[in-house]
Amino acid sequence: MIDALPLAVTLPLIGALAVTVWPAHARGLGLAGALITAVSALTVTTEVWSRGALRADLGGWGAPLGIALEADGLSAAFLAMANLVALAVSVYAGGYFKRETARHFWPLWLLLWSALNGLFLAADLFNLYVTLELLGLSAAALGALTGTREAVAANLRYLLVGLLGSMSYLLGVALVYAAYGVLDIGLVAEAVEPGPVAWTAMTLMIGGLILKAALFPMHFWLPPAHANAPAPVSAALSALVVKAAFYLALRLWLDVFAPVLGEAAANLLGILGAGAVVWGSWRALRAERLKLLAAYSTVAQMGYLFIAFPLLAATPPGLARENLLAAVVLLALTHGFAKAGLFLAAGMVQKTAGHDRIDELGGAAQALPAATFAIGLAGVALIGLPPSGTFLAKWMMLEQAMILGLWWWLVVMMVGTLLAAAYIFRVLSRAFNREPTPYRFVNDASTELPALLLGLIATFGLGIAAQPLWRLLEQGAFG
Amino acid sequence: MIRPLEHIVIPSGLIALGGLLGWSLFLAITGETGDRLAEIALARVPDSGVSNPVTSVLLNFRAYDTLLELAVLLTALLGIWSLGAAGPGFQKAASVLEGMVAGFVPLLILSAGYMLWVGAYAPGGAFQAGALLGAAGVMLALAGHRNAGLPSEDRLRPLVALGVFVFAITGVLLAVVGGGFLTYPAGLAKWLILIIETAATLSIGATLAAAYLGGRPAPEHATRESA
Amino acid sequence: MNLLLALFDLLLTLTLVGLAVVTLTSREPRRAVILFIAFGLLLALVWARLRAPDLALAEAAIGAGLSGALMLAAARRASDRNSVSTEGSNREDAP
Amino acid sequence: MTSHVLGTQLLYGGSGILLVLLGLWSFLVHAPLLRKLIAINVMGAGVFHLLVAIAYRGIDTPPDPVPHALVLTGIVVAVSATALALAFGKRLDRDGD
Repeated sequence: MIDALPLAVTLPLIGALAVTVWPAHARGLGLAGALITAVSALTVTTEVWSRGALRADLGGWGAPLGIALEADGLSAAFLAMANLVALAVSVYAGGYFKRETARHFWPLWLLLWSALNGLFLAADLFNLYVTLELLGLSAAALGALTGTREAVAANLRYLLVGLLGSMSYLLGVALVYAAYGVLDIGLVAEAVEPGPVAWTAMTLMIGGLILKAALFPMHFWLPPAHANAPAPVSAALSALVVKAAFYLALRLWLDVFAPVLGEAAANLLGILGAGAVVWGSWRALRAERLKLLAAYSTVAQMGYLFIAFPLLAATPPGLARENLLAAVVLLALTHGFAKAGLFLAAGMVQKTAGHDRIDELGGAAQALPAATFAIGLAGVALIGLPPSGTFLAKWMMLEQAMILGLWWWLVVMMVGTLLAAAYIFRVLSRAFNREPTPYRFVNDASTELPALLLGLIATFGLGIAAQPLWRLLEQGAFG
Repeated sequence: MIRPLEHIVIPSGLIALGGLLGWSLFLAITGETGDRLAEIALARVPDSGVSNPVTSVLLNFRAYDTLLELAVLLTALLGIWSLGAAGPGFQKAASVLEGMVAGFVPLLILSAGYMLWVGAYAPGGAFQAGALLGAAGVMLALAGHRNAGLPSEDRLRPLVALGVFVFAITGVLLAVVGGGFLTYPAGLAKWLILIIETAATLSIGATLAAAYLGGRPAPEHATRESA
Repeated sequence: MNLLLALFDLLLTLTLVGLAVVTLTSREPRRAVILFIAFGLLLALVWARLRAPDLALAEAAIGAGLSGALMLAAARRASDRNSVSTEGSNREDAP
Repeated sequence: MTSHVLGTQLLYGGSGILLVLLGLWSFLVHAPLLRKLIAINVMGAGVFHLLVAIAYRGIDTPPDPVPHALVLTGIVVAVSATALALAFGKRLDRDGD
């Protein structure tokens, strides 16, 4: 049986090549590539689920000489979310892009997908640098596909900020290699000793990653870049690309630099996260455009994820810590589904109305009941109302904060939740401010169903069926 | 005029960062771990199918990195193409330059072939060779060849995809026959590396030249007009 | 022998850093790019000294050569634009 | 490892760090795209220089090929990013006219 790990990276790559060579068939080939990619990645997740952590030594050399791919519960969970969201985005994009843009969208999109899968599965610090660059370049090019001046300028800035982040990460890798002489994550983890070298390398690597994850106050590039991209690209950028940077920061933190960490560093990340929650939510509430609202909401939601660091650092190893980690992952995954659903729905509204100014949305939202419903479902998950995955995740984080006596994180999360409720209801109240019109519920299945499904997964799927995630995450350590 | 951010905050931050980095580098280099991967890598070079250690690492031990790196190069070109068509190009060169280019370009192409071949045992390899091909394209563009000597778009597309394609397909086929992804069978490594490198050289050269044009190549009929 | 080599190393390093400083402080685009190309070529020389001939070749051809060619084209556009837009006013970017 | 090798590594590695800092400074304070790109390329050159320095093991000892391969990869990534960013800039210029 062929190893599923390299296939999850190579298949989208080959798909991208096919679309590059035959641009006239971009849509059909692209959708086929999307389908087999998602199948191969979900195979990885189910194998991790049934057999435990996987490892593939590429080239047969093994660490430290060769590069390996690895999948444990954490990577399998992010991989599954990313590939489901990416599949939904692909179906949506199939109906969204006109022929001329589709030629450019599909190859870049499959390259981005390849980078995402490569990043979630990578087990080598330098290989991660290459996947980060592949991700950054393809994401910026995709974001500029709308072709407006705002989009091009915002995504140029995104490209440059991303390059700066990668450079910082690479400098950290160089220090690690100078000190420990290995690049494989597992071997580096064994070699790392607390001290200035490990501390500086960690700061450089995680610093570069939080720039890419748009953690407050380094978030300035995100709202214009995400709000001006084409809707399916916005969905992928907000739901997946920034999430990948967070995943990597979490991975390095847990697997490599755990012995190096002081609580001070964790608290610093938590404080920046708190700033992101408050500032991002506030700006989302004040946003005049729906997509800008969604982008600022991403800034806020990334903040919650970083609040997890001080909580994790303060919780002693054991069941409580495992539960907390699972809650953080659940939060990240739910946000992935919800935000992608929100952007896809916003894209339909924008396309129908010709704009996305929130105050003038009434009629358009009314004409698209499925889109409005998807926005509502995504909103439930973004606020954290039951039965969404966010509700469960936030509840567990709040509980742990209370047990630890760290009540200030609790206050921040409550404030963020209230603000989220305010900005979501602001949109929904516009959508429902007219008499219902007798349009059909679903108007264009290929674009509306993906958005709806993502919203449903975020609100019902992950909330009610969170149990499997706990089991998946237990597939931790490599044998 | 003193701007506090530019004249105080950034410089002092950078000086502090520099101190931290310098100190860490000193500790890292003088630390006990010493030998890094060097000995392991150099010891395995004879098993890699090529005798140039850097080529061994690039095309065998860490071949997967190189595959993704070629994908990065392709991404950049596709991104450039998505941003618009190439500009009008340079004016037709004077006959002196034209003559120089006519002499130089074959020389560059020959050197590229040589560099590709020697990369197995001496400094050189696909990237240096590809860069020479790219340079030949840049010279042609400077001399007024509108498409930098590149073929029309429908033939250029397979050309720029070739490197990644051969690389990735080799990897997958090796996995299918049972060795594992990109695990070259003993004895075949030399030839597989040469095939991959040849494809990569062509793609790198074409991609760099196409990137220099700065946009989608002009359609066929426009090329004929300018020629 | 060692002392001579150390002096040579010091000289190379000082020149390299000095070249980087003048590159990064040049306001005029074309001048900055040409200095950047010189910096890349010197870097290639230093890498040859450090027993990295593969990298010296790659840096000279790609890092200095092709990046330089790409940037020169951009610099030419920038100066064209500048000479148009600042006609009749003070040219801040003049060397 | 002799002290001379160590000294050489530190000298060149240290100058690599200096290049990173100079590039970072220029990236932060200069607005034009071309200057930012030159700055980020100098930063990259600094990181590569650091890697080449730690790969050095003396004038008569073969160097560590692993950092060399990493740098070669990095050079190609850097030129790709530069080319893409310049195409963005070109597009903005064109739209501005």
